[in-house]
Amino acid sequence: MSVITYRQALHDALRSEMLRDENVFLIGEEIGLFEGSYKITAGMLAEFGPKRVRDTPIAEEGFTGAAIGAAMLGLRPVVEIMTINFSLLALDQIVNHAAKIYGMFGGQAKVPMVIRTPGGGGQQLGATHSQNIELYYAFVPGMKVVAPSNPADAKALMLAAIRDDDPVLVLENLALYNTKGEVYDEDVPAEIGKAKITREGSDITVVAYSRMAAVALQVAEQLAESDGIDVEVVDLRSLRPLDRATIIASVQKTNCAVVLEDDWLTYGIGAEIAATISDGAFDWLDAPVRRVAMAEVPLPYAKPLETAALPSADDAITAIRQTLDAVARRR
Amino acid sequence: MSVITYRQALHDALRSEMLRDENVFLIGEEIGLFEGSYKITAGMLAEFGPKRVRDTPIAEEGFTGAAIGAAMLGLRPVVEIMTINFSLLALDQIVNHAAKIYGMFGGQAKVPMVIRTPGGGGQQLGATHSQNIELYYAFVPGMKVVAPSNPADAKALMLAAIRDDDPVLVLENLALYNTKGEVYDEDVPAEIGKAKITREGSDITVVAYSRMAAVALQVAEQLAESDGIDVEVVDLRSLRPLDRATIIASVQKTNCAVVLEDDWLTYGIGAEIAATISDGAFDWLDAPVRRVAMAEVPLPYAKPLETAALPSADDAITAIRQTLDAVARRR
Amino acid sequence: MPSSAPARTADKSMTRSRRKISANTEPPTVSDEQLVAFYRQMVLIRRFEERAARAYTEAKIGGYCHLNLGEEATVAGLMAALDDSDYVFTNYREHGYAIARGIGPERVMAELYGRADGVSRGWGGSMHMFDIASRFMGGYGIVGGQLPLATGAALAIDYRGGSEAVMCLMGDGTTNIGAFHECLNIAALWNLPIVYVVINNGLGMGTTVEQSSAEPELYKRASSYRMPSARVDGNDPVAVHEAAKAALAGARAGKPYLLEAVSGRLKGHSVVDPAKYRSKEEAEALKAADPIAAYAVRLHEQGLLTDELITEIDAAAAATVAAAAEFADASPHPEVSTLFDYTYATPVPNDSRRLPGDALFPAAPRPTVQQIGASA
Amino acid sequence: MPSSAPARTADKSMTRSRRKISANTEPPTVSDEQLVAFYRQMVLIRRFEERAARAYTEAKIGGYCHLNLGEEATVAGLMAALDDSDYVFTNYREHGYAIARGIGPERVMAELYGRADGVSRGWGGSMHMFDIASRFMGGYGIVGGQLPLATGAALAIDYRGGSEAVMCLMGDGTTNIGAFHECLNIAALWNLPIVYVVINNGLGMGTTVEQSSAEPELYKRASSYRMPSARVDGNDPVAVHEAAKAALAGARAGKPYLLEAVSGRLKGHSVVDPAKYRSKEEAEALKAADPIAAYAVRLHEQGLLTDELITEIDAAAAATVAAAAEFADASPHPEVSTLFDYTYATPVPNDSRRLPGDALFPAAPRPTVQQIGASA
Ligand SMILES: Cc1ncc(C[n+]2csc(CCOP(=O)(O)OP(=O)(O)O)c2C)c(N)n1
Ligand SMILES: Cc1ncc(C[n+]2csc(CCOP(=O)(O)OP(=O)(O)O)c2C)c(N)n1
Ligand SMILES: [Mg+2]
Ligand SMILES: [Mg+2]
Repeated sequence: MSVITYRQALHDALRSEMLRDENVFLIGEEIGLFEGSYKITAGMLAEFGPKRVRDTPIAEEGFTGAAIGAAMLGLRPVVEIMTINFSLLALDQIVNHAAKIYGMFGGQAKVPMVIRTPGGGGQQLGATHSQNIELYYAFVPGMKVVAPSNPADAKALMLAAIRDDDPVLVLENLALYNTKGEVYDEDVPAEIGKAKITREGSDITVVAYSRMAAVALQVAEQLAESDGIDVEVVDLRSLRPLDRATIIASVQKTNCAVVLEDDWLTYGIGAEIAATISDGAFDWLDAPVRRVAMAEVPLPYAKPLETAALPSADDAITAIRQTLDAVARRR
Repeated sequence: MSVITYRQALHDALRSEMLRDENVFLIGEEIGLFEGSYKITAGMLAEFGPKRVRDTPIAEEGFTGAAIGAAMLGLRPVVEIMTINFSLLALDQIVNHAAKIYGMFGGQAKVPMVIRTPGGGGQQLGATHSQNIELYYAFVPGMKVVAPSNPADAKALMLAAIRDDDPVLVLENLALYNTKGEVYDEDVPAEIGKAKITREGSDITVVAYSRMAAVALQVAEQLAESDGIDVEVVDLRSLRPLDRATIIASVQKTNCAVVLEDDWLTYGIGAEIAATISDGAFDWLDAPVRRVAMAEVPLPYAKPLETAALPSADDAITAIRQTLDAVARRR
Repeated sequence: MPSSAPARTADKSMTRSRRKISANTEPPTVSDEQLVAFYRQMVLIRRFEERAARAYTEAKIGGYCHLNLGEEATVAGLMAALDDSDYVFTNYREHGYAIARGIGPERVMAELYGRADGVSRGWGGSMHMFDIASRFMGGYGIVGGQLPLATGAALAIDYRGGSEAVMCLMGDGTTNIGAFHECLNIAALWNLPIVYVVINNGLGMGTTVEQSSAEPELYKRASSYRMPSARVDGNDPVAVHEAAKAALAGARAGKPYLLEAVSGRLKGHSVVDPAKYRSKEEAEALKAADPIAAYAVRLHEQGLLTDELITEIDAAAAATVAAAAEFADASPHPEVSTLFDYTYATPVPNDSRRLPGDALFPAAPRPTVQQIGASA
Repeated sequence: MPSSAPARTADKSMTRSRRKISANTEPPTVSDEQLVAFYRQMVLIRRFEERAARAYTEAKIGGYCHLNLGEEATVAGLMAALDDSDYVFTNYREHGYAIARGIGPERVMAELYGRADGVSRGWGGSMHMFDIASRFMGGYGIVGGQLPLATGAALAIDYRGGSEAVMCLMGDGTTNIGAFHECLNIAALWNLPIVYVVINNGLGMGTTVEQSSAEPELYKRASSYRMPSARVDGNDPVAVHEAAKAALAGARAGKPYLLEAVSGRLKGHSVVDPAKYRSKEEAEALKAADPIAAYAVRLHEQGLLTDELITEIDAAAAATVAAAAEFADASPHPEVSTLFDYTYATPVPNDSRRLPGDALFPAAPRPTVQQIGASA
């Protein structure tokens, strides 16, 4: 185990897969000479050369689709889409092609590819560069979507994604790249489709993924100290498939839940989590499932407005406390 | 009032808005000479000429974006995207531009445009041509999304959409085009953002939109006869904004609910409806909210497989009966 | 209809590349057998498509159904130019290409019928024929959708240093969509082994080339990528074959190519389109220019086709098509139990296998009083 | 860097259109005042961008910040060619264009600071300057995103029979994205009054034109749409101005145009980019070719610029920029209470105004025993 950043963990996973399997290659804008907009691929061009670290023109639809076609012939491309906002330009290729090819042709062609792309607001990048639209992928049968919240998962899920024979979107996060944590030095792929209890607790279940799953842990520690509240944290890790069993088991223990998400509330990822809990744990639930999510506006540039619109640790704390009050009122 | 088809109602709304306001024009593929893939615009080119009924090259991103730009200058374009599946190619223009321009520039430019597009499976069109992805628009602040289930709403909501100063997506449905119903001869726009109780009932609330809202009414009549079950039907009509108050009021009366939707279950539109009900009507709910939705697969072409994957009236009936049983078990 | 008369020579502005790859000026390299084989192929496709149209009206076939009627010479010429190891990507108008690529007509027909023996197991239908054995990499229904995929296949070949080539077919209307631009630029930039073929039938649904393309001489658009290109008479299988051979040779040498084959669409856009937007004269003119009739006359003059042979070929085609329809009719419908078999290639936990009427939590258990006591 | 030396003449292959619109061969039509005005403009933009870079390091500005350093001659020449009634669409590298279009530098700086007096009320930031009064229709951060919008604005002008024109700016790297193709085709097909201008600074982030465009002489791509085009020296404001005037005249006459202006990007892609991918020599060469220095020498030789005037202009620019920064610093932050004011132009019921910490159903009431009895 070593303590490294989320960025380094992603880099290490990419590098060791490149070394392990020559069918694995990287493709995307500015990943080579520029070393990646967020430097995940730093040093890769120098080590592996332009054939395996392929800089592309600005043509998201073209190069993402080309990666799909290459995967159909057995290569294992790892596409970097600079931020998830730009992936909308490639969405037809991903949703109507990558996710459909295996089924539409009766299982004759696999699409073993990975799409790496960061989401995340809070950097004052404005309305079009700060979105969290993982929903667009998590909604689609044929896709797999993972969303690591810490360096260990970043490495383990990236390894699993590259070795998987289906199109996998790996949701990274701008605000997590510099966060640190313990990571196995060995290559130990995670299991796609499994959530993880990252903190055991008995009072309330907090369900989250990506950046908010990190916030959840921090909030849990804080509330344990300040209020003596024992929070259980479920880190989804995989948005598709969704591990409902782990979520329900936790809520059957705690009898209440709060969902934290960085996307918009209405129709967001949290809607499915809340619906799932309200259904599967119906008779265990002592209060409505509370969702903490972004304000439903195009994210403004001005810092005070941006801060007000984005979910924070304080918002999570408020939601947890109010939910426990609601439970108390009902017992 | 006259009895006309859903197709005719859409046509009539478009035509009278074209006559009323010369800033209104139609743009899309094959809407003129070909008279529209589904003939909604039949006769329009002959009546209004090529300037106001503009046939485009196959370039969804280009012509949809051009409509947005024209709207910024005060025109009121009505874009036809042949089916919602193809709208993925224009999604960046719609989500990152049409829905952002008013907010991103501090309210200086409006985008008064309409995007008309049909969803719907069941026509053996296969995995890429049968999707229900209205979620992609309903999720986005800045967008408005309406989904008429009958000819009267088709006309009233289309009128409202064209007169609205924001980008509005009007979700049509292939299976509804030939359905008939009573429609006002006058132009009476509906209010965007309001759901409607299309059938009053006391036993259970069924929430649906578009094609499934029509199925809901049919199922309600059937169950009234066969089982004496009194179903209340809430037709959402507007997916964004979402009229939560009307849904909650109904469930507070019936104490249970079933959601019918034509899209995939996980993360689908119904997830928000179920989450909303489970939260807002928490203390009124006597059973989990049941969702009836499409099987989570790329829709196959073969008829038996397609039929098995799509939600039917029988599925709705099963869900309603089982939900009422669940209520009985708990009382 | 295309603006300028089809020519058999490569674009003059492409001399640099022509010297290297154009075989068009050399004497025909096609054997007599091949010349007759083209005819056989064309007739078979014609009969197959006519049968498909009938089966559609008989409701044996559903969804959309786009035919190659009028395109037979192009189909025969292009597919014969490929090596077995080459890859083909097409749009949704691909029945003929699938057959000419060597896929059994009965398996293509079975796919149209949505049966288990269909080339895509009944999952794809008319628009989505796929056969890995013949490297027929799929028909695609999203206009332009096949271009990035085909470009990526060429990238994979290049990545492995292979000698195969990719042929990517598209219609004239498809040259106006963004993917066309992004892909041709990428292919030229990276010297990928791919030939893009524009099947110019003069129409995209009801829209003419002039109404949709500001440069209606579509092959000229290759110049935006310094890519060699040419326009060829799509009604002449020999011309198409030679032009395709030359283009493929260049592609294998790292020079992607844009080939435009000009022919006519004899019927509507799809089986259900009456093509009202087309004048009587246009329709007549098309019939008059029927590539099969014209090619028959030509072979006749060359003494390669006798009336007997014509009858024999017709009968053979009719028999093959009839057998294909019988096979399709006899083939079983896919089992509903297979509905969830092709969502993922790598199984993972928690994959949804719920049917629309199923509850998300089937037997959602209820807590015992003890449990509630315990947890509360 | 672009492959071929910039030329002031229009593309030879475009003679038909050249006769109609190229003014480049005629003697300069620019007055002495204008020549000096260009210099003032260029210096102001240079100082403004240097100040913006400083403010960014002082954390007064957040997000991404792309500067026009090296592009000043192009900015001055292009904006001076427009009529007040014309419309401008740009990408995210637009501070200079906003100022040259007549927007007060203080309002542009206030936008960078994210303040209420900013040109976009603080909602847009560096990438999203918009001012309806000067018909500056926005900077856009999605590469290529402004092209369809600008094309649609031209469509609206044509729809109303207006005489205005649209100028749509983009970078060299942007010519490889699908929207470029779709839009130029549509504009040419419909004869829209629009001039597309490619600001060729040789790089898209760290990628050269040769690495990204198979036809690196970008203006030639107009031929795919039979659209007239030309390449011009972007370091010469007079040449840019004349070429733009000619292009706009053609556009107003229904002949859309593609103009390529070649200049250099003096610094990194954005303020935070050290541009390590660029060799020392390249950086040196760029400094040597600094358009402002070169233009100063030229005006000096023409006797239009004295050392005194240079000092005066420098001082004036410095003062304007200092005042802009002061104004920005003094401007209030937008009120959080305005967060929900710009989601919709037409208010509708049930629009969400929930803050992240708010409950969806704030005081979710609980039923009284009676209610439950009644309803159960
Ligand atoms: C992205 C997209 N837009 C629109 C359609 C509807 N559509 C199907 S075929 C077609 C015309 C295509 O014309 P062309 O490329 O000339 O091919 P052809 O049908 O003539 O063979 C259109 C518009 C589609 N399938 N995909
Ligand atoms: C669709 C999309 N892809 C990628 C990016 C990231 N990006 C921002 S600027 C840029 C380079 C653009 O280069 P060019 O068009 O030459 O403009 P320049 O920055 O040189 O002015 C890229 C790739 C983006 N903003 N949008
Ligand atoms: Mg065609
Ligand atoms: Mg550039």
